[in-house]
Amino acid sequence: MFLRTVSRAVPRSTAAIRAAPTASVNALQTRAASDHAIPNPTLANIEKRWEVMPPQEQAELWMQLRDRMKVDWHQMTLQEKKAAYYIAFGAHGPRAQPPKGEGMRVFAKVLQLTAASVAVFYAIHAFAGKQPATMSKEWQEASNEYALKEKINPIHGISKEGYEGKGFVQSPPAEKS
Amino acid sequence: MFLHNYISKLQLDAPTPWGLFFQDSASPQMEGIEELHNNIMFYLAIILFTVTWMMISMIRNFLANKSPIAHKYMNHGTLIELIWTISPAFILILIAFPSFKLLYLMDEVMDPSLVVYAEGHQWYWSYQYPDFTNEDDEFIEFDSYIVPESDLEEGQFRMLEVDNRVIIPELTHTRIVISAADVIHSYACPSLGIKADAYPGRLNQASVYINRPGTFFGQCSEICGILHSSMPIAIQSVSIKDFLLWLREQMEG
Amino acid sequence: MIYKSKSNFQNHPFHLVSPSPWPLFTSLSLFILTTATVLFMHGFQGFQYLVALAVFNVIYVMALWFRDVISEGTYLGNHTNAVQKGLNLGVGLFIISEVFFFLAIFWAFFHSAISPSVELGAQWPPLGIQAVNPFELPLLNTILLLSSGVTITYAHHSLIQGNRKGALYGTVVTIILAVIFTFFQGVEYSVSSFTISDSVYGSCFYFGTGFHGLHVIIGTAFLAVGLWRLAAYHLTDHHHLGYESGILYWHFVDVVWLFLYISVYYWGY
Amino acid sequence: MGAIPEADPDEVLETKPFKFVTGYDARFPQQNQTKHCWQNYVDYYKCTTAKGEDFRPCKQFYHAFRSLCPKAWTDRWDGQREAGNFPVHLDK
Repeated sequence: MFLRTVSRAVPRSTAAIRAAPTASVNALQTRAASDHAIPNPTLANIEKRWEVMPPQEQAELWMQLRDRMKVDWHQMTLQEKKAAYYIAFGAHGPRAQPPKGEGMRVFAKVLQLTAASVAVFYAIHAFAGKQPATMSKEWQEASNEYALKEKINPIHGISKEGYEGKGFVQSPPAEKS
Repeated sequence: MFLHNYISKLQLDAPTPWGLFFQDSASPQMEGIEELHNNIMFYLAIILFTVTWMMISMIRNFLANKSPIAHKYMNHGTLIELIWTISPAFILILIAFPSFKLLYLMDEVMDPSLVVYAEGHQWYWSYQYPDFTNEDDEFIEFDSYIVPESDLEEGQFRMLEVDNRVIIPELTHTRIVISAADVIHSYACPSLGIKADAYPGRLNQASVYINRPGTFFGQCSEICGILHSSMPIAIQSVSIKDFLLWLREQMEG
Repeated sequence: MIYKSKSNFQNHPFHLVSPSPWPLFTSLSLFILTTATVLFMHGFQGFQYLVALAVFNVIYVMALWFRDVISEGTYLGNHTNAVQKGLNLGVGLFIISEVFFFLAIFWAFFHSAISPSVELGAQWPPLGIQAVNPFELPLLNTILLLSSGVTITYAHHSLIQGNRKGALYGTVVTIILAVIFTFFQGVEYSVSSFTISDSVYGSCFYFGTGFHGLHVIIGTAFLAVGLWRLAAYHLTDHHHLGYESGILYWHFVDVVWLFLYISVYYWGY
Repeated sequence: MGAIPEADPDEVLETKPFKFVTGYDARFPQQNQTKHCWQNYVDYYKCTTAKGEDFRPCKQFYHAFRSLCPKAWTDRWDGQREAGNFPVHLDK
């Protein structure tokens, strides 16, 4: 089973050789270099056609190009060079250009999920019990007096000389009930 | 000036709203910790700015359209590798040295004048003053429970007040011996710069020298069960005279 | 078509194993063995029978698996030089993992022994524990195990030099020494004055020596299989990987004993 | 409990220096003081077993363990000594 997965991962070009009836491990070595240029129509506009070609044709074309590349590269036609470059390094498969507006779509999705989590937070918050009695302005003002009496924070905080902050006060006055 | 005002707002013996910095220190240990913190923050700022600058300049200058040649065969440079290995090592030594110095200074309990034994329970602290005994050889021993929210007097701190505070004389070297009765707890007080785990069957000591009168709050700092958050620590430092008056009252009942 | 032609040749030296039920069966047998042993030790009624059944199961599956590996290695020729290299590496890594297993046991021992807690009276061995005298049975056992190391080395070199008789006798003597060692450990356990539940001393002692004893038994089985394959003409002077692995394992067990003898028996006495 | 009592202005208070024996012991320099407590407990009972209850130098061990050990620990060890299963021979 392991064997099959491996052979599937082998690049199509080698798979194509194996597909030949005389498949043998020596095929790669014995296949001759080709002196005959591939006709231009086969290669014309390859950038547009490559991705829609059936795999069998892709493999055949690529093997032809490989055989052409075994001879002196100066003999290759411009079309062949372009096609070989495109097939090897062109913007297809993993190198394909991202579709337009992908960044925006990612950003929008992130915003959407953030909004959903904020909504969930406030939904849960709506069911929370009431705040402790200490979270009121009156209590916190009493806390300031208490802190002064206990000499709390005498270096930078409320008990320091000339302190001008709010001390422990952070909440609105308690609602009269 | 701006920075000073800003820090004043942040720096907060008891936690205060939006308190992001340390609480005010009340012991030499805590002063040492603050100093070490500021020291390390200095290196941290340098590193942060250097690394950020390097990253930004790399991103700006080595874009594909600005620098189209990929240096495929330039994959190591001995000099720059030496520099970026040795210089962080030096920075780490500069951080480690004052850190170890402080660590060993804080560990030292040279010649304490009294011992306070603190024991963690699920979920309260109990204290013993074994050095002061009456004629029957009994010593002060009490439990210190949290004051529930419904029993708080107006202005008291929620989840921090206890019914019996630990009374420690100021300007006195005190050894706090810390242990636990059931599970692991941790005895901590930020403004005194102490935090020591309390293990059943083990005695840990911490040295305390409180340099001003005041009340200092702390909490159990090792998760110990469901009411881990409800076993606060309140330490009150008083003058020697007041301490002795308190002792006499405790001993005579 | 590709796969059909592929099946006619193999252009690499590796052994791609065929599907086998034994890993799953071994796992299940071992799972039942551990579960049954734990339940038995906690006093659940009747679980000794499940323990026995599970031990039988483990041995049975082991035998079947060994049979498959022997077919592949000896008769089908799947164990090429590259495969032997890989298996050797595997055995080496396995022994390293065993080293770390014993490292943990020694860590527990030294943690308790170097600074004994006040509950033990801050002494090692604790008051009331009569530690085994290292110069009696343990010394004899040390000599037995070290001698077995010598005899197995003799057997190995005989095999390499094509001396069949020497290899056979050397292995037989090694196995006899191993069995005597295990017997004496059993004697020592039955006459010792403390149990596994007598303080952390008993726990560390039986934890360390017990697992060593178990490894001695496993190593003996390992060598016994090697002996049988030697007798059955499976092994050649340059292809005897299972036998060699058994020897490596035996030396490992030997070294663990030396550390046990020095630290637990001698230093802890 | 907890509140600091008011001082009586008429009472003449005399503050004397106070200091207890359990200072620094170079055998136990670490944070872990378990054996500092333990060693003094064992030493005290070895001392009194050898020299008798009234031998005054033994007292320093007593003050030391009394100051360091939790009451619950010494109570348990006292029980073990009485039951004869204390894990140290105090007469050796």
